[in-house]
Amino acid sequence: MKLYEMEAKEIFRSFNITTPAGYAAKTPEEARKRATEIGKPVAVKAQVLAGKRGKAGGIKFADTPDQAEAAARDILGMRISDLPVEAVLVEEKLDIQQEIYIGITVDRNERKYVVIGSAAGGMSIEELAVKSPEKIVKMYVDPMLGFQSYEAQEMAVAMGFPSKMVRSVAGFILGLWNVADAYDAELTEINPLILTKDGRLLAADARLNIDDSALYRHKKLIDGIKRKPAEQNERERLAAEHDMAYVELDGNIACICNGAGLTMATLDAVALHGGNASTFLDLGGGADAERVKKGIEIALMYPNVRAILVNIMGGITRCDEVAKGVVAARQERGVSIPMVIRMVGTNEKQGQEILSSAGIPFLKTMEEAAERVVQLTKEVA
Amino acid sequence: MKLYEMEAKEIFRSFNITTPAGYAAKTPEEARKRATEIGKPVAVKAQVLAGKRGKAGGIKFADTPDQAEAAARDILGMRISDLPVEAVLVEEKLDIQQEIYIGITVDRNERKYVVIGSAAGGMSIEELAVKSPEKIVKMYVDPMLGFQSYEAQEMAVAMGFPSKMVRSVAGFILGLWNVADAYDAELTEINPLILTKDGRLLAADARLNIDDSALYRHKKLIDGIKRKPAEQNERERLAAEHDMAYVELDGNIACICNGAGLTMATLDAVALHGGNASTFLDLGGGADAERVKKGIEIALMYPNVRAILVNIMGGITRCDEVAKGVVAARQERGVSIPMVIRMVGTNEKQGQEILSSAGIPFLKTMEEAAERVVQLTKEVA
Amino acid sequence: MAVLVDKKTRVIVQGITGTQGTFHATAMLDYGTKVVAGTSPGKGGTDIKGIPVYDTVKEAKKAQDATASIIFVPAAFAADAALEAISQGLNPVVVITEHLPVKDEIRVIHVAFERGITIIGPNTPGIITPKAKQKVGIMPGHVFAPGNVGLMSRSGTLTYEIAAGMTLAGIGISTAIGLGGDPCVGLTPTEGLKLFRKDKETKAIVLVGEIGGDAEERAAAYIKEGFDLPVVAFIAGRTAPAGKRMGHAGAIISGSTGTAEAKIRALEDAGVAVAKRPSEVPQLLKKLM
Amino acid sequence: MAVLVDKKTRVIVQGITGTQGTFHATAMLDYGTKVVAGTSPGKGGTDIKGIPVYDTVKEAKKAQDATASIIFVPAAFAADAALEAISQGLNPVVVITEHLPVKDEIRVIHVAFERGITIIGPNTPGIITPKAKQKVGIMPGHVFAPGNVGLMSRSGTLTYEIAAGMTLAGIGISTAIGLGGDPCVGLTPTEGLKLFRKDKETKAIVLVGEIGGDAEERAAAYIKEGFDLPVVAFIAGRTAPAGKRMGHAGAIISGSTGTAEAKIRALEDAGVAVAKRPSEVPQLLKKLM
Repeated sequence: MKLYEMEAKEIFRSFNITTPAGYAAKTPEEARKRATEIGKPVAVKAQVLAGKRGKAGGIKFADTPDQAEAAARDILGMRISDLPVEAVLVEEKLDIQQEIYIGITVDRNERKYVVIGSAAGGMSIEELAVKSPEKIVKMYVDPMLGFQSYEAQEMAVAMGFPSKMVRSVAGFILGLWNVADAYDAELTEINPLILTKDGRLLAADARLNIDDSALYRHKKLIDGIKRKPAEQNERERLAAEHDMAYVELDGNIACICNGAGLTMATLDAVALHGGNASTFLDLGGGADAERVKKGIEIALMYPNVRAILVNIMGGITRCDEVAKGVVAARQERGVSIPMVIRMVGTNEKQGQEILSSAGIPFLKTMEEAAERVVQLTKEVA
Repeated sequence: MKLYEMEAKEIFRSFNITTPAGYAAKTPEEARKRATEIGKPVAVKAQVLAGKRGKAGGIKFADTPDQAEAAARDILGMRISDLPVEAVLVEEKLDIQQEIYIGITVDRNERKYVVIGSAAGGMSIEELAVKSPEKIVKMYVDPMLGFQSYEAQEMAVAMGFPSKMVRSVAGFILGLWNVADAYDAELTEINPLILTKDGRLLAADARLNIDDSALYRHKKLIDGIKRKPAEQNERERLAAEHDMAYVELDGNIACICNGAGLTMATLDAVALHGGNASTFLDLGGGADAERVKKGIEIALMYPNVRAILVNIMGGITRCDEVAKGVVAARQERGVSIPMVIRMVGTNEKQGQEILSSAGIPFLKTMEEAAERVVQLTKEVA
Repeated sequence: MAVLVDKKTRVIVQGITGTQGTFHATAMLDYGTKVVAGTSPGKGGTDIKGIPVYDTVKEAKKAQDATASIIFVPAAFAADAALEAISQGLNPVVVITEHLPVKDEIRVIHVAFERGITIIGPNTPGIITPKAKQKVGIMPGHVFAPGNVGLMSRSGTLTYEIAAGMTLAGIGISTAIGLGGDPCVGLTPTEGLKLFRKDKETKAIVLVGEIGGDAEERAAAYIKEGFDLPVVAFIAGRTAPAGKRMGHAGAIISGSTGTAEAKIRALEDAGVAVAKRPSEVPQLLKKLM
Repeated sequence: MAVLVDKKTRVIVQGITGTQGTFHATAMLDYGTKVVAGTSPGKGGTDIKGIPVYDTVKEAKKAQDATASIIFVPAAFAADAALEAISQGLNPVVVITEHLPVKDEIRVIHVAFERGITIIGPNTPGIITPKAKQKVGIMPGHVFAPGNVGLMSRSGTLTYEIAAGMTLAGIGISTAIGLGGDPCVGLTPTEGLKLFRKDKETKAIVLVGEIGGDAEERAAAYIKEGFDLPVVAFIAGRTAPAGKRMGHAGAIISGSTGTAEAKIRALEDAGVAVAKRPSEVPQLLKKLM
């Protein structure tokens, strides 16, 4: 679950991480009011769960409340990375002397949290890794002990800060670790951490992505921020509700399979045959007819879909149940687009019979199935 | 810092430890009201930071609100272990099938927390250790990992509970560990944990002593319960305020020294010579004249005191400062009881001169000093 | 021989009284696995299809001399279950449960590592050694034929797909290990290669990877250093977009890291034969063996 | 020889810029201790009486080749400081600070133990080896004469009292160790005995104990197993009441455990000569040596 900058900053502040004076606003008028309260030049920042909002015009500066209102009016109408901007953060504009990066994420290979810092911040860590890799400092977190205050100080030293800044920079690093630890962060960043010309340090941006698997431990937070865990469209929401993995893509063939790896491989097979998938839909293990039907229904809600490929490797999942689900979806919903079914494994024969008597084509290998569905899509188009 | 049962129970409940329905009351009328609200036979329990309150008559049962009021009237007038009872807890009376002990403390030798349980509770762990040591189960807590749910289950099994009770008993054990861990407990107990005749488990009593050195981490709690950290008399409070270790004893000689070990040894030396100490007062390291004077003043506030023995091993503490403090105390406060001073070490000579010119006797060994002060006390008496 | 699981393996099923636990305990028994005990706190003294159930792993291990564990308990309790298995020295510990918080995974994997215990998973179909007729997992056993190829995979059904293809082509498996679909798992492909290298029965390796992380790149680097068995790989997710989680928590391209292209390039550079489609795997194996 | 601290010891003073840190760093230097560096985050690059100050122990150790640490930072930060010293492999780590939360002590002591590092304290006056003119502590150095008696004590000034008495009687000390007045300390009397046993210079032991816990009883049990040096003990708190904390956090009789009587009985039973008063210690030593 990704948090909005304004939500993350509220948490950061509760861990003694200083942020610029600022308030969220949902209307241009409110933005004006907030700017008046701050009484200084402000930044008006789109609250949206997407990177690069600056480049997309989602951050504007305003010297007066009038300007802030105008900026908010512009930004509140935007869509950034196809997401609507429903709020802005009106914040004191900072006089920047230095931009610093600090972030914490999980290192898969070490299987540890890793704290990353660079005295040259203001760009993404990926850009940093390309532009000035020598300036990036990494420290792994002991899985038993956590990250200590002294380690944060060592990190500040390694990042090249002078003695007089060691404690203050370390304070931000340790605060960020405390956030990560308390909130099961998958990723949390202060980028940039700003050193102002008058010598203050402030977290100018805030990113906090909570591990979805750990959300059950953070009910209070989720209740507190009063919104759904993620930015999802209706189809995504429905799939999540049914505990199916669902991703929308640019093509027109919906791939409905059991197992994430198989679904990915099916997408790849479609591409190898010149097609393009519209949908990654993993039914998970042991899907019954009802679930298969629901999966097809969700896939069909996406207007891009021109054909459906069901690819099932039967193990716990029984082919007869899959066949029943397919037939039910087709009959009840009157599916008019082409469907290709490939199923092998448990109760394969029974499944095949059900499909045959409903007149639905059935194939034995995923390559044949992929080829066929691509062909059918082209015929339809 | 010891918490009252009612305070500890509030914390326990926030960790999902079930307690009997109950409310604190500060007046007999309030106790009646609370008993009425509970609407069942109740126990009225003295809230006092002392063990054995049951034997002292601090727990009474009441079938009706009338009886509860009367019981509260009795108890609220009591002193238990010389501590006044200022509140009672009015609580649902339980129908007891079994009394269980669970407690967590620090094992000095292992330097770990230790979880202790016994299916035969209702008496102190010391009594248990004597009466049925074979029924006591101990598990050490991994200093890095903490105590796990499965360990609580293993403990419930080891305590002899049947399968169907393993989860519920383990739940209390784990809850208690969570309390201990969250609140830096020096000692926390549920004794007894009661299994009622109708099969419910409830924490009938609650003990939580927080490590004094860790109180700074629990400001919220301390602010919340709105009282001073401990039951202290005026002298104890004053000594604590000045960061001196102060303990009152049964005798009549106040021993004022620097260092806890030295002070204890001084008490022992007084006893070896047939005297009895009234006061353990450790000035700590590096006391100056002002501090020495303050220590003497605090000691003199205790009416039992008939003589004062100051025993200083000068290191960082300078004998001249001690001498100045003694002289100042004597002059400003007009101390009329005998004082014996023993000082050696840093600036011994200068100190001796100051005492001599003030006419205060001065000795070089602690045995001589102890003998002398005992002698003087007897002369006075 | 084979790795991790063999005829001597005696398995405890943690969470045996749940739907999944009961179903797969039975399936494992049917396949031939020595499922010697189950645990379910509060259900000690009962049995599931003749398998005795205990309240704790401690009791189960003591009574039944178990050596390994498979975990089916819900995500919120899975880390505790794994620590319980580790505390009793069971090895390997196979964590079938998915959606474990990564913080829990880190802790469990670290503790296991310190005590020399192999964690398989979380979010894994488990391990199977067909020749010994032992599976500690949820895979359909009949798909896997005994043989000399060590199979490692980050996914479940895709593994069955490939194993089925191998079986059809007459190629058998020494041991198949589901590494798990999470970002942090107990056994990495590199560590798996090290295990297989020590196994005399294994003559070739199939590595089924997918997008996300750089575990395959690291395995490639290890292979390049002089791994002496032929390796065939398949990488799922060539067409997956960046920034989207493709079903597995671990299957996500972050920025420019974790792409299928990078993995394929690294593997090919290390002399690994990379299949374009699952069905190519048996053909490539035949060429190399 | 001697134990823990000798001529090769090179000390970092953590918290050197505080009042206590500065005072005792100077006192140690004056005594002869090789105080090679101090730390104080934010004060790196300055110096205290010529001792260079660094932001971190890492830098200090690297620059000055330090081997040991003494900690004067406030209680709330002392555990972090100790972990920092441990992370750099400094040994011993002497924690002067008192009032550390016991939870922190447990953690620090455990981590040190895992890495083979000796923690002295917390709430200790430190260690002194008079012959080498090295003290890593806050004790008045002149009270301790060089010699062959290993001294261990749970208290500070009482140690000075006894050491002064020994010096007056012409008995010197190999190393004196302040074990610390807290319930949980890094070095127990038994562990201390083991250290001294390996030291050729130490010919007898003085153990200064006090009420609370059963560390002395355990030491007695260890001695009884066949400790081969003569031991003299003094136990403070014979007249202390139960349930009252006598100055030290560790000095409390809980129920019936931790009494001076029990300790004296156990020690005498192990053949230890127990002094009734501090001044008896030198007499008893002379008898035994």
